[in-house]
Amino acid sequence: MLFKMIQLIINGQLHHFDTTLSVDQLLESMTLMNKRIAIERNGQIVPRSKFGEQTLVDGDQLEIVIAVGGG
Amino acid sequence: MLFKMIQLIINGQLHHFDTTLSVDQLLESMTLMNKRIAIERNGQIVPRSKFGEQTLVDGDQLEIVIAVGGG
Amino acid sequence: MLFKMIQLIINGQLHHFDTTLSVDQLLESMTLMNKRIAIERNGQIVPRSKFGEQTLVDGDQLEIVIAVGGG
Amino acid sequence: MLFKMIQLIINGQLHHFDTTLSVDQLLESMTLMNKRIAIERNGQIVPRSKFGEQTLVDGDQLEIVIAVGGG
Amino acid sequence: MDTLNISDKAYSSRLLIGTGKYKDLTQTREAIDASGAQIITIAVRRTNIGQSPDEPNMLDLLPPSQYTLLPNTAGCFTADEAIRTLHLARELLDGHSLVKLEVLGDLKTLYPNIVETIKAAKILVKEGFHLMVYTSDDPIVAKQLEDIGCVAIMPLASLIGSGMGILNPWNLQIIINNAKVPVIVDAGVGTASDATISMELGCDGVLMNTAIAAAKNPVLMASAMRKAVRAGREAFLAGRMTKQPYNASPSSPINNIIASSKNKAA
Amino acid sequence: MDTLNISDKAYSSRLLIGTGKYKDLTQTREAIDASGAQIITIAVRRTNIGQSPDEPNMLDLLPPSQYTLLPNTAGCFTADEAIRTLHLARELLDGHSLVKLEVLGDLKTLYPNIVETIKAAKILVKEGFHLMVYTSDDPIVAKQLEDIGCVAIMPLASLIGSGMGILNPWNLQIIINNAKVPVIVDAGVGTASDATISMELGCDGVLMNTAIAAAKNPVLMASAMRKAVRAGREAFLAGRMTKQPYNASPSSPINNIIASSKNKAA
Amino acid sequence: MDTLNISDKAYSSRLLIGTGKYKDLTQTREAIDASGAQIITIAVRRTNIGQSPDEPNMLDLLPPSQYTLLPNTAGCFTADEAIRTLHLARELLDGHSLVKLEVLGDLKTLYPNIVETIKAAKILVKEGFHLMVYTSDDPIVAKQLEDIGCVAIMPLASLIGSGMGILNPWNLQIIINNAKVPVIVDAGVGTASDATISMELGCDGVLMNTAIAAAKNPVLMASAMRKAVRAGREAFLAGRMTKQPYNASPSSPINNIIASSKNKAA
Amino acid sequence: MDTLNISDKAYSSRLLIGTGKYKDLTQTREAIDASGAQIITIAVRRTNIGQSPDEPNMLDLLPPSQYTLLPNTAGCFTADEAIRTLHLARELLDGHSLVKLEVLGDLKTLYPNIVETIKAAKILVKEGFHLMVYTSDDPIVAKQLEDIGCVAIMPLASLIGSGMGILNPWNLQIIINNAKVPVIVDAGVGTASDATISMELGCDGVLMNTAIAAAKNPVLMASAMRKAVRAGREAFLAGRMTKQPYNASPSSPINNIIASSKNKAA
Repeated sequence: MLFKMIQLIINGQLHHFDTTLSVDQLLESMTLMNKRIAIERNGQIVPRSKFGEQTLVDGDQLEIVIAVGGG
Repeated sequence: MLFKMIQLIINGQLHHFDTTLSVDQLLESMTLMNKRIAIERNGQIVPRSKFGEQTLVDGDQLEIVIAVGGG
Repeated sequence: MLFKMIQLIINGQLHHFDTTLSVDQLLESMTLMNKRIAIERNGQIVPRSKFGEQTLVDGDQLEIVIAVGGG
Repeated sequence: MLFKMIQLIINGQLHHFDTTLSVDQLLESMTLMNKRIAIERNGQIVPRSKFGEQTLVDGDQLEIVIAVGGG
Repeated sequence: MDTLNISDKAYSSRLLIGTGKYKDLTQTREAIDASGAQIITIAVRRTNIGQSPDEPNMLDLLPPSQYTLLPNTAGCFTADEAIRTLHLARELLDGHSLVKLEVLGDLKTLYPNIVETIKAAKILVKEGFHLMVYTSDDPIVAKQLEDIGCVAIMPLASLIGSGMGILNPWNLQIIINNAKVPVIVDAGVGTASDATISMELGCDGVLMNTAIAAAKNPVLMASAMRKAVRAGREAFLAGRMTKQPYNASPSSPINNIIASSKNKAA
Repeated sequence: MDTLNISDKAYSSRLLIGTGKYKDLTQTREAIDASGAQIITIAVRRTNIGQSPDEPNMLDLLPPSQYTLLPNTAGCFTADEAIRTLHLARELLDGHSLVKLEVLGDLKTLYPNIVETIKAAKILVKEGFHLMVYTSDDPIVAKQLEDIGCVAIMPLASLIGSGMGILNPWNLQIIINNAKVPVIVDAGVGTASDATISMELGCDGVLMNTAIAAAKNPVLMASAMRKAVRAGREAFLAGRMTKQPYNASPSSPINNIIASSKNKAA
Repeated sequence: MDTLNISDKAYSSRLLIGTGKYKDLTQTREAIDASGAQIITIAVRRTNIGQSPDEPNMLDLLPPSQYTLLPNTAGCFTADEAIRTLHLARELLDGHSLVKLEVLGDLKTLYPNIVETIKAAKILVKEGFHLMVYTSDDPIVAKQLEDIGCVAIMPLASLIGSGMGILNPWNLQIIINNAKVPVIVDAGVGTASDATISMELGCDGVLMNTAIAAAKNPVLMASAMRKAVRAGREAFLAGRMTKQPYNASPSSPINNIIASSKNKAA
Repeated sequence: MDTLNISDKAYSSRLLIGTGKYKDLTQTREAIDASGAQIITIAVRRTNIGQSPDEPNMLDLLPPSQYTLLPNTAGCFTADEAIRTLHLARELLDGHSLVKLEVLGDLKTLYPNIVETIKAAKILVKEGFHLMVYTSDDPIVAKQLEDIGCVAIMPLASLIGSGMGILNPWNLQIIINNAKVPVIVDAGVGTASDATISMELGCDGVLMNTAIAAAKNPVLMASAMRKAVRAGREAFLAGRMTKQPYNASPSSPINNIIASSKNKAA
């Protein structure tokens, strides 16, 4: 079968993956699993409950955020 | 012929005239002829040059203004 | 024997007494005995210990003071 | 005859003169003649009219002042 | 020469005044003369039907040859009212396009309604009006109004007619530093020193009405304001000394003082 | 005519200036001209022995016919020093009796030493001097100095040469209200508006030196101060409007505005 | 009991603090404890990809059981950015709807962009957010934001992080008098007295960050702020004495003083 | 521990209060309790001859075991009156030597008469009194009174009972910087923030009476003042942030913000 590679823009940076993957798998690969984060995919929030289902496709733009100190 | 009376709202007040009249004739009747005024008719400015032409019709709303002291 | 009357100026007011008297006796007469007061006689402090000894003479000027609220 | 030298303290500085001299002569020697100055000698003002008469003696303390810019 | 330039016209006077609240037109005239103002604001109001036809007219007092009239939109609380009022003003003044835009927020404070002011400004600039715009001391809004194309930014010093002077000189300073068009303090000046301070901050001019008209002697106050604005402008151009909160600096020489123990020691 | 009267002499100018800290006598001269000042302060200092005999002299700059010279006691920290300095000044100026008394507390602040100032004033008044006295803004001391016979009370606005302006206008107001002799703000003025504010409070005059001499352009600042003092005086005489902290007051009529829902409701 | 009520929740503390600029999370924790604050602001930022997975997390520091977290939109310059940021914040905090909306005008002043703030507020309120909104001291805008449905109006005292205190207490007073929702001073507080003054004006609370975090001793300053806010609140409730600019009022009886000529006369 | 030390005695409270103007002794008692004050001023007055012998006595209210009484010379206008009053006070309090010296200039302002105050201070110090002296904000006089041997310098913030707060913080700062004995603001405080500001300037304590007694709710104001003084002291010790008049400083990180054109550009 044909090999397929995808590109994702995560927090403004280009990342390559040699296969499609779910949000869960992405977080796993980024060691962000079970961290207190929130994700926006192409301008839409990805509910935590959907991390397993949603499969990321080539060209997806993601914002992955955490809480930091601020006033 | 049939007698026709019209109503005009001038500066917010209702006025009756027993005949249609031009802006010029109105100003004449109000002794405002050649005074430094400006007129708005139904939300539109009536250029001074048109005072003779424009005939006022029943229900017209007029604002007739002058310059006064202000800061 | 000859009758002798004395005058004392107490807190700016003239008072008459039909006999010489000690500071103690004066305070007694003024129901100020054992009150927390201080006395100046003709510009000099009268120590509490001397109340019994000192005899007031005609023309003495006395200031009798207490503590009051103040800032 | 015996040679006589005098010392004057002028504006806080010690000056030697090999002879007694008048205020006039002192100013002459300091090229202050006819300048707009005022003189204090041992704490006393020396009127301009007395510049010729007064002879300075050993140990005299002089203040010679002018007007300067000030606020 | 140091002039205030608005819409390609140069003015030697940096004091702009209003014509409201005076005892009569004679006092208005005398106050204008004493102030030396060249830009004079007027209001536009309904003619009173049946009023004496020969009542004196504000415009007769102010020949365009001598003064630049600045019709305002005082009393307007919406963009629409302000726009219609300025259409009438332009017609009244034969096509005159330099106007003062003010859209108010409420009757109690007469504080500007920024949202409606911006809305009106966008439309009026497109229609070719040259807007001198009354605004708050919000530096971001001031810049937005400049970007829209207003020819002068006129932030308040304090509430209209309050005479409280400049309540927030820091915001005013930011506005002045950011602006490429003239910044004119409008509203709140109460006495001469308020005008002087405004000019010292670097304002290009000061617009006032009540401070003069409500003084016990309006004509003398007008004269005071004329001098106050010039004094402030000259002080700004001269460049003030720096402040030294806790250290004095003698104006007279500290040396060559006649003998004494104390100051020697010093 | 509105004049400042000191020791039976009337002055049209209410701005008094010092002659210290200028680049040279030419600049001093130009600043004096631009200021319009008629009363000019000078200091008395030891002549530098051996100095060039033809160095320009401050007195040549200021013909008594044109100016009233006001020798000061700047740099004196005791009554004795001040008294001796004024004896020399009087001799230097051919019996001139109008002088500025200042006795300082320390070199860092140049704040007046009130105890020594009062001591010197009592002696000097007896000797026939007409004292314009530099003092703090203590209203009781100001009254005591007036009672001693000083011809003018000159409270500081802030530290000499600090340019901080009027730090305590309330005390100054009390002094002005109590005084029967002229009250002249001396020291602390930093820019034109400080002078205007002083006059608006009701001061009879303002004395300054550093604010002019230390400006980037001293001559222009001198001109600004001249106008600022006049502006403040006129504003004081005109009688300012009353302040309204929280209520605006429209300058334009609030009735007869063209139709609209909003402001009808208002 | 006197509480600050926001979105149907009552808080005993009227001091709200931010968590930025501290040396570390330990100092943040100690400052929060010393301040007694119950509402704590946080920011939302991109996770740094590849950062150590076990770096301490701000949320672990602040158990929702103990604190009300207030995510902000600091750094957003458009309504769109602010809205997206708050969507992420709500998700991050499991549906939490109480947030701080701030849309800034420029990086130099961080002054609010009122037009974008109003635009964002209208949308976010519709989406069910409870907005505590950072705004200018414009009283008309404050009222508009309240009418849109914001649960708290948070006008600046002065520029964010400037520590300049309350530059325009008059505008703040108008906002307080008009508001039916809590008014909380946000930004500009520099020291304890600034917080006290805010509360004395009638504010319902004070939000600060830099004043504490940038103090030499942040934890001690946090303690000072806690007391300062309470002192100001109590003073407001107690009702201060009226000011008497020029007339003293003795605290001790003026009669029955021991004999003397002077005060008898008085 | 941070204490106020006067005449070898340490006090944990830096708030000193007077006992005049209260509704009754009960309210006086409650206000003292709420304030936490340890040093309490009282006045000395002629007993009213023929007054009810069992009227409550101020001294019974204030057990020396619990409070340090500070008899004052309020109402005295000459050194002689003040000295005689303190002789009586010392006798009244069984040899107590810590007293408050105040010699007033006039009844309208109650401003101190510095000349008489210095005269009295020299005599009383020689007689062994420990003087806490009420004075003006004249830094030279403050130093002179310290050199005479006063144990605390108590400059006014503004006129007694005026509630105007600190009119000249600059002078106060100079006094604080120069003093080696405690500096306590006495007179003029009107509300909590005035006390906080005084302490932030570096004062060692604050003495007040009218601000508490003339509040609508004196006991609550006393509680506010207790917190205000502590808040100001802690803020002073914590070391406030530096002011940045025109440049904001973000409290939240300015990087790692979610994507947007605008703030990237910024």
